[in-house]
Amino acid sequence: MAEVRTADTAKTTAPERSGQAGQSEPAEPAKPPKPSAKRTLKDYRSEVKPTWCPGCGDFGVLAALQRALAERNLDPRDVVIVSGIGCSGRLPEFVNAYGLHVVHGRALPAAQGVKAANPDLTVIAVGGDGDGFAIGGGHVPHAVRRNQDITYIVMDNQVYGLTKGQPSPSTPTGMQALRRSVSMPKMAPYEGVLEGQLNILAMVIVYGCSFVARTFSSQASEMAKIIGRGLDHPGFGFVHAMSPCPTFYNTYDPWKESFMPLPEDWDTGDRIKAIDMAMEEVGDGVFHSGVFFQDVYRTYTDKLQDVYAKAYGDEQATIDALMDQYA
Amino acid sequence: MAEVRTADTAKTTAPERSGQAGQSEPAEPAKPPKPSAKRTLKDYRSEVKPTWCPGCGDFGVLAALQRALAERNLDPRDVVIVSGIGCSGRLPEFVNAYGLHVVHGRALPAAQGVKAANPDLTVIAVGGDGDGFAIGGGHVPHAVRRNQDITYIVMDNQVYGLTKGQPSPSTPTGMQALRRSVSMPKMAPYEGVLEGQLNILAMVIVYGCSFVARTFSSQASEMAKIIGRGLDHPGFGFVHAMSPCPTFYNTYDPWKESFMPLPEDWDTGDRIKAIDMAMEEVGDGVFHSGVFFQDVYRTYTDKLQDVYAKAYGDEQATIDALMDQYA
Amino acid sequence: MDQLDLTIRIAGENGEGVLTVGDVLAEALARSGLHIYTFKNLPAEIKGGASMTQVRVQDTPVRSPGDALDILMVWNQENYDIHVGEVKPTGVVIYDPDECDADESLALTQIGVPLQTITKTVIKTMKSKNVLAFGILTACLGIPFDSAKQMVSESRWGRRKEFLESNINALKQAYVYVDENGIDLGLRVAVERKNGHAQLIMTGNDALCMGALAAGCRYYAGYPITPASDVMETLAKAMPRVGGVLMQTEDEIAAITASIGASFTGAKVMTATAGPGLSLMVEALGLATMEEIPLVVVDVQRGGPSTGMPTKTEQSDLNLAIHGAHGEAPRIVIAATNTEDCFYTAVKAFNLAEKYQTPVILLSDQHLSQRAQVMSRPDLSEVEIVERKQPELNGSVTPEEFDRYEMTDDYISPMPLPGRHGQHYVATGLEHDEHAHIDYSPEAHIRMTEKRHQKIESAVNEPGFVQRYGAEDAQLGLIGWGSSEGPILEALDRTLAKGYKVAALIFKMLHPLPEKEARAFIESIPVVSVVELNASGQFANYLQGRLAVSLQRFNIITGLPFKAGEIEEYIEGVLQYG
Amino acid sequence: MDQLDLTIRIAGENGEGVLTVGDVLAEALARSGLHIYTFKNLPAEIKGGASMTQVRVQDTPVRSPGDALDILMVWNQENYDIHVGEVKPTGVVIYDPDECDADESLALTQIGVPLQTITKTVIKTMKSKNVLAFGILTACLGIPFDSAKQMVSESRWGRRKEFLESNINALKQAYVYVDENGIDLGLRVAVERKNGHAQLIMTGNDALCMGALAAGCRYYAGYPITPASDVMETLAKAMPRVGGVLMQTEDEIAAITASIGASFTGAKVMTATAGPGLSLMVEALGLATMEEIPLVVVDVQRGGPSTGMPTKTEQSDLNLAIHGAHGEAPRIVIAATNTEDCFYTAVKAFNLAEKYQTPVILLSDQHLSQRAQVMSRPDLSEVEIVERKQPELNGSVTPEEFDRYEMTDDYISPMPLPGRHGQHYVATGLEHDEHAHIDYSPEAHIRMTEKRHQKIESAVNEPGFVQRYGAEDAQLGLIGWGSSEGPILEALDRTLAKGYKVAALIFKMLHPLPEKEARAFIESIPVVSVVELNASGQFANYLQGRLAVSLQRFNIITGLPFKAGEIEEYIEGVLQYG
Ligand SMILES: Cc1ncc(C[n+]2csc(CCOP(=O)(O)OP(=O)(O)O)c2C)c(N)n1
Ligand SMILES: Cc1ncc(C[n+]2csc(CCOP(=O)(O)OP(=O)(O)O)c2C)c(N)n1
Ligand code: SF4
Ligand code: SF4
Ligand SMILES: [Mg+2]
Ligand SMILES: [Mg+2]
Repeated sequence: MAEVRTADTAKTTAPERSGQAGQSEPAEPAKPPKPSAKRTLKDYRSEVKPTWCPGCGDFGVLAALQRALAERNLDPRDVVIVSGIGCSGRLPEFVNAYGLHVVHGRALPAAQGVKAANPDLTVIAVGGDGDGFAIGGGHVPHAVRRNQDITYIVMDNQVYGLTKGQPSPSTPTGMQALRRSVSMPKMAPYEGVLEGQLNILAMVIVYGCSFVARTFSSQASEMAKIIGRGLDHPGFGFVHAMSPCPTFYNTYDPWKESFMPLPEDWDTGDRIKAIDMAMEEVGDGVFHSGVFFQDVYRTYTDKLQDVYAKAYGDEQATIDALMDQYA
Repeated sequence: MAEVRTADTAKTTAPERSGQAGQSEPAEPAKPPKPSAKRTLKDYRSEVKPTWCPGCGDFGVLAALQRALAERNLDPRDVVIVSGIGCSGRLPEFVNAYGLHVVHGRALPAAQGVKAANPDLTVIAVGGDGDGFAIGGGHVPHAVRRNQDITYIVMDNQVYGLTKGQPSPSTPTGMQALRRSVSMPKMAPYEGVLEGQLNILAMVIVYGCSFVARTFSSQASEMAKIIGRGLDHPGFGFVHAMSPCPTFYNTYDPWKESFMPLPEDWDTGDRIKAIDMAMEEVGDGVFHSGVFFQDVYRTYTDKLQDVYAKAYGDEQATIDALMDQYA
Repeated sequence: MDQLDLTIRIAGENGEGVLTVGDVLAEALARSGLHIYTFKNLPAEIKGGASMTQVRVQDTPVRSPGDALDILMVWNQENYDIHVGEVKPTGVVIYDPDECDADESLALTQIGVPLQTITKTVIKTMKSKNVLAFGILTACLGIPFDSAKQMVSESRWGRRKEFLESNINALKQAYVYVDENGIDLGLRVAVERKNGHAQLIMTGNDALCMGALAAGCRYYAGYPITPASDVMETLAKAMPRVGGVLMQTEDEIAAITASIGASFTGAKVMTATAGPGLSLMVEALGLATMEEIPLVVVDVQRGGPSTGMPTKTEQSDLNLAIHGAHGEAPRIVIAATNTEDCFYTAVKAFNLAEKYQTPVILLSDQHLSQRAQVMSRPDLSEVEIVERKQPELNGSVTPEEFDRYEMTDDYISPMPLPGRHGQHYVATGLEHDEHAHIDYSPEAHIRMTEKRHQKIESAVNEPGFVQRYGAEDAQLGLIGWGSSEGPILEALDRTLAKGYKVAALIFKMLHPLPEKEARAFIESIPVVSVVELNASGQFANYLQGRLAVSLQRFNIITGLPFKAGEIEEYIEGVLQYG
Repeated sequence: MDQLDLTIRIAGENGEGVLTVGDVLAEALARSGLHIYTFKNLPAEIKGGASMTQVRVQDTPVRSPGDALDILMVWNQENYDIHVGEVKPTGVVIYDPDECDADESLALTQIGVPLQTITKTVIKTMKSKNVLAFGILTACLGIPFDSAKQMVSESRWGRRKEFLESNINALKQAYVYVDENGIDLGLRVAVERKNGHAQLIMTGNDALCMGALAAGCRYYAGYPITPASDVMETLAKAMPRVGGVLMQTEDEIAAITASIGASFTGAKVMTATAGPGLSLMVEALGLATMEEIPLVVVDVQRGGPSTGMPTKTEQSDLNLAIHGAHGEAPRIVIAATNTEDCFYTAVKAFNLAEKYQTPVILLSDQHLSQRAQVMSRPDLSEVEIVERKQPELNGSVTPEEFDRYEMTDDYISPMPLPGRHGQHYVATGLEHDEHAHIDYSPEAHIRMTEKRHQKIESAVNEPGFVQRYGAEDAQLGLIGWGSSEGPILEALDRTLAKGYKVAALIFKMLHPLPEKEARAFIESIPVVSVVELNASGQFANYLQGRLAVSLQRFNIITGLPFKAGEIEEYIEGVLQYG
């Protein structure tokens, strides 16, 4: 049954300004992995078998994420994977960890709430190009502005998979779409997609994101590495995970050709160059993989420590004390 | 009373693929302005006196827009000004033209509907930084992608005026906000705004916008010129109209200092340079005014002509013909 | 001969082609002058999972998906196990003996046809397994080979000449197998290739699109969502052919506000969505009410709440459709009952929107939207189209003199259009006066609230939105709305035939509520029950709220449409024990 | 001496300072042991426009804004014209004769006080015009100069020492003027500076914030909107002081989904908004119902529909609060009645959310949220706080064995928290089974629909959400909800005193509906009328829908709160002619 106490004990007992909102009791002691054994990819496999089509790029992203988690030996209970709606949005179900599968387009706000309320958790947001840059596009700049320590993996197949093949904000404009697509003509049967194609990687850099990388689901170990670097990055990390949809927009062949690593001497500290590169590669018809940009700014959680220092110093105010201003 | 006819005459009689959706009858012949007289600013003044605070930057934007309209001698009946909610969103009320004052954040989608249904209209969307880049931020990239011939004027005061002084996505981060602001401490009383400041001008360029300019409400004739160029531009034009809110965030003094024109030899055709400039000026603490970038791409309306050519050629299909596929 | 009434189900792994067999069979039977009604039940995944398609065929219009099965064809064990319980005692199971074991203990006719093996060894083109299955079915139905051959040629299997030969071969093998194994179900379904022009085969969504275009819809903005996406997809093709504009927007909020923008200029506009999208549109719906802007919003209901069950059917968005708005924001809510009705109800939705200058929500549902039915081709010269009230052209009224929200006798005011009329005004979602100027005075708010309210209430007098059926001296009355009309009326006929005194009242207008008809029905019948596919009795509660009467309820929330048999049983239960 | 009951209104141009005069007067009277109740009516513009503030003062708790005015002070002609009609026959008008002409034909005591001129010529600091006006009022109330001086020193006018002298001078000039001109209204309001710690002066929004924090709220996400913004602003300051997190999000959809995310981890969360924001939150509200995530959403109602009348009050979001969701998504909807109740109802909102694992909508409104009232300081050791049901710590149940949505007796299942419990699971808005796995089977949908429904329905047994007042043998019963409690009860007392047999039933829980109490009340009284600030009778319709009874209605839609006198008149009208 629900527990009952009184309001004068409702004070958060969070130790030393952890910023953990309203968790008044300690966590269950973490179960260590079997003695001597580090966790493996299999430890992050859930009971649920993926329901994706055979050949879907999302299998690669799932495996890469599981591998990155295993390499970091994170306790599944400390990991929360948040997603919106889409084929890609089903990913949390297939991972042995906490998952929060919300409504279409709102993975980022939900992930921010999770992280804000408990900054000790490893928070990962995942979703599709439509989820993230059509209906959810308004949230991205603001998630970036808050720079919480969250990793956002966009599984970009340049199409709406779950709803069966409509164009997305990252679908190439015009006839190109027609050539490679099974279903795109349904929505754009005459001239292909009329709208411009968004350059989501460049956008995220301009928003001020502190970690921006691209990777391809067919390059499994590279992808695991990139996702891992995103997890390690202290701040909001964006991973542009290109992940083809063979059923509705089969881009495997062209993408295999157009993917290439960033130049060896790439300076991940130069934001302007990173934007230029992202803007220019479209014309050049290539996708670069690797970390485009990384810099460490203070996270939202860090800044909150300063706020707490000013707001209450050593000991939190009681509710009674707060009410004095109305006396 | 509502008029009644039958469905077999419901065919649009729009002449030569105008793309004017469902306007089956001709417009009332336009009333020419008084003989020999071009319209003046006053012709665009409505019965309603602006309700803004004395000294509000929005007065400058209103006058500049009215002047730009007058210079183009547009018939008020052919002009539609669309806005969302905010102090700035009240602007349409004060202009003698059609106006569509919608809900918060949705000026752009509404403006796109107006333009799509009747491309002969001059369509202007206006609104605040919060309206456009907080709640409405998700619509901007998509309005840009469609590249309809719409001019979008964002009246940026770096604050929420109408709701009395909360920070907006363009409010500077941290203590800076505190120094100049009357009300910002209400929302960020300890350390100022924790979130990063969005560079909305750079964002719009990265989205692929075909006309991007900045101007300052205190520089009235310059602003009228820039808005005019936006109106003349065939495609989606973005005007970043800096417009201080003396009541809640009085930025007149600092802005007067930091505004400067773009270099004389500025090449408006170089998108990458435009982005770099917009990104770098923040660090330099300046605002450049002028046209950052302009290029002419085919508009949505242009592309629709190709679609119509393929879809029906010379004569539109009848509904009966459409139903044949189900026979 | 008895009335023809066969319910045939084909079930297999999703993606294997069972759906195509069902589609082709349904179309072929429909083109042969018969009436069909399809019903599909798909898994949520794009590929894989058990999926089934069902065709009910009659020689008169079909009104519900069918109860128990006359013929079940299954391609594998999983589907055998799922479906075999639904076969009639007199029914037949056709199964693939190499893919599944039949349960010998069942008292059913079970016929093994090794579809997989025949395809592999005899036909040798795996793609033609569909056609083989089709042929087995047509042969079992007693359709002559030549007719079946014509069916295949005219189907999607005949479209690509290079495959036609192999497909005809597969068909032939089916007839050979049925013949050689002496399979005869005693059926002789009479088919005759009809010139299809008088009859159309459409889904609810198809019919709705055609109705919208016939009504003059020339702007559509939408965002994909199951099961409303095919409205947008159908219109993506059709709209440009009639010079209209279709935009796939970035979300549903953009879709509805873009539609409002387009309507502001005079275009007839529509957007279609399902529950989650309708939830997102609520704010803008209130705006359209406030600014008195015509607008048609189609909600293809699916299983809720939240993301719920996207591929299942339910009638559970009624509360939201009627009450989903902050403040007092009345709108018109109507519902379509069957495929043919989708066409006419779409036309009416536009007529209501234009006439009353208001948003109209048209409720459909997953089952209605996706099942195929045969309908008569609409005679467009008989379909009435209403245009919105506008100021006089060449009138001399200046903008200063003009009242956009003039208080007229019918509360409907002439609406000037940009580019067309000189009486420009600013439409605002803030409270305003007749002149469209912002006004928060009690007087303005009271007047405008009344205007918005009375205007909508008067729409209740529009004819054709409520219909009574059945016995005059009924002991039990059923109230239904939208797509449950078919199964209710079928159950009504069956129980009337058995001598029960029952009646039904079917609503196609939900808001404003046709109170007079509702009250008359309820007061004249001892027991009245509201039959709907939701848990809380949304329409029943709403009726009670408006009429202050007490009603019985019959609710099902399986995610599946009503079977006529379920309602029949309910009627018998109430009248025997009730 | 009679009971003290004075209604004082001060009206002038918005931005001129009339609001400050009202605020200081209200606070000063409250600190003097009196009860006050304020009421403001502001224009929508940030600056300019007629604005007024009103203080009603009594020596017992005040329940409504007051009917006609005892004292009206106006600073200019526009405000004289607007307000003079509301003065009691025995009332007094104080006007500035240099700024406006009094209508001599009125049978009122009208006193000219040249506020502007005195300020300019005698005080010479325009900023102190406020204090002059204040002094005129306190002098007229018969408050001794020394007491008034202490009031000014303790007010915002005393906070900055450099202005204090000029302000005290202005006060003195007021007393001099009143004295010299022999102004005496015969009032002798007894004031005594009380130690304020037992009494608090708060607005509804203030009290609501404190209640939320007392209940343990440690995460807030919100987006500014009138009249809910000050909830966020108050918490922006207070939340960090108790170690919580407050985020101003980019819109309301982000606010509610971020709150859901935070609650998923175990935090107690809240977001506050007004109608337009609530409309945008509808989709996510359904998600929280589906995933069974505790969440408090405050809706401060304002005049609707659409952007409507942001600075006016109305009770017109009830439909949306109860029915605003696609699919069947029940939630708890409660309403606060007065300032003090805002504190306790906020606590209860959290307790209900946590106990039932559900979203709770707490309805307030513009008037309730912004008026100031005196209340007793809550004794926090008496305030009960409920924590959500969680799995046992150190339990050995593995995630594979654990059922997040276990079917318990009370339909409420233990909820594991990330970082805390080893029983991780995936919360999903798709239909699921006990194990939180996606499941679209009829069985799972039926079970989970029942779970979500029954859980909420059982909350109707929570005590303290419905209360009956008045005569046992009433001839007329009034039903009210939320903030109309005060004026209804005041009208009840007045009419009871006159011998009318009336009773009232006040609801603070709207959904689930306390049906038993409602039915008992309605069945025991010949005429029952629902009193609410909306046009269509939203609560009346809903009651009728649930109870199938017929109810009378009394609705006002002026954008203003009920006056007790309006309800008194209604009661008398019904009982005399009804
Ligand atoms: C509010 C709302 N609108 C629409 C949908 C339907 N919908 C589900 S997923 C999706 C888009 C999927 O595309 P993407 O995000 O790219 O994911 P993918 O399936 O390609 O991985 C849409 C439109 C929905 N569930 N909710
Ligand atoms: C859905 C919704 N949320 C919130 C509001 C309240 N609101 C009105 S204007 C505004 C922001 C105003 O800021 P901005 O867009 O910068 O315009 P400004 O007033 O500064 O010109 C807000 C939050 C609203 N009207 N509707
Ligand atoms: S439809 Fe495309 S994205 Fe979805 S599961 Fe199949 S292959 Fe993957
Ligand atoms: S509040 Fe600010 S933005 Fe609004 S009218 Fe006043 S000065 Fe202008
Ligand atoms: Mg995608
Ligand atoms: Mg602003």
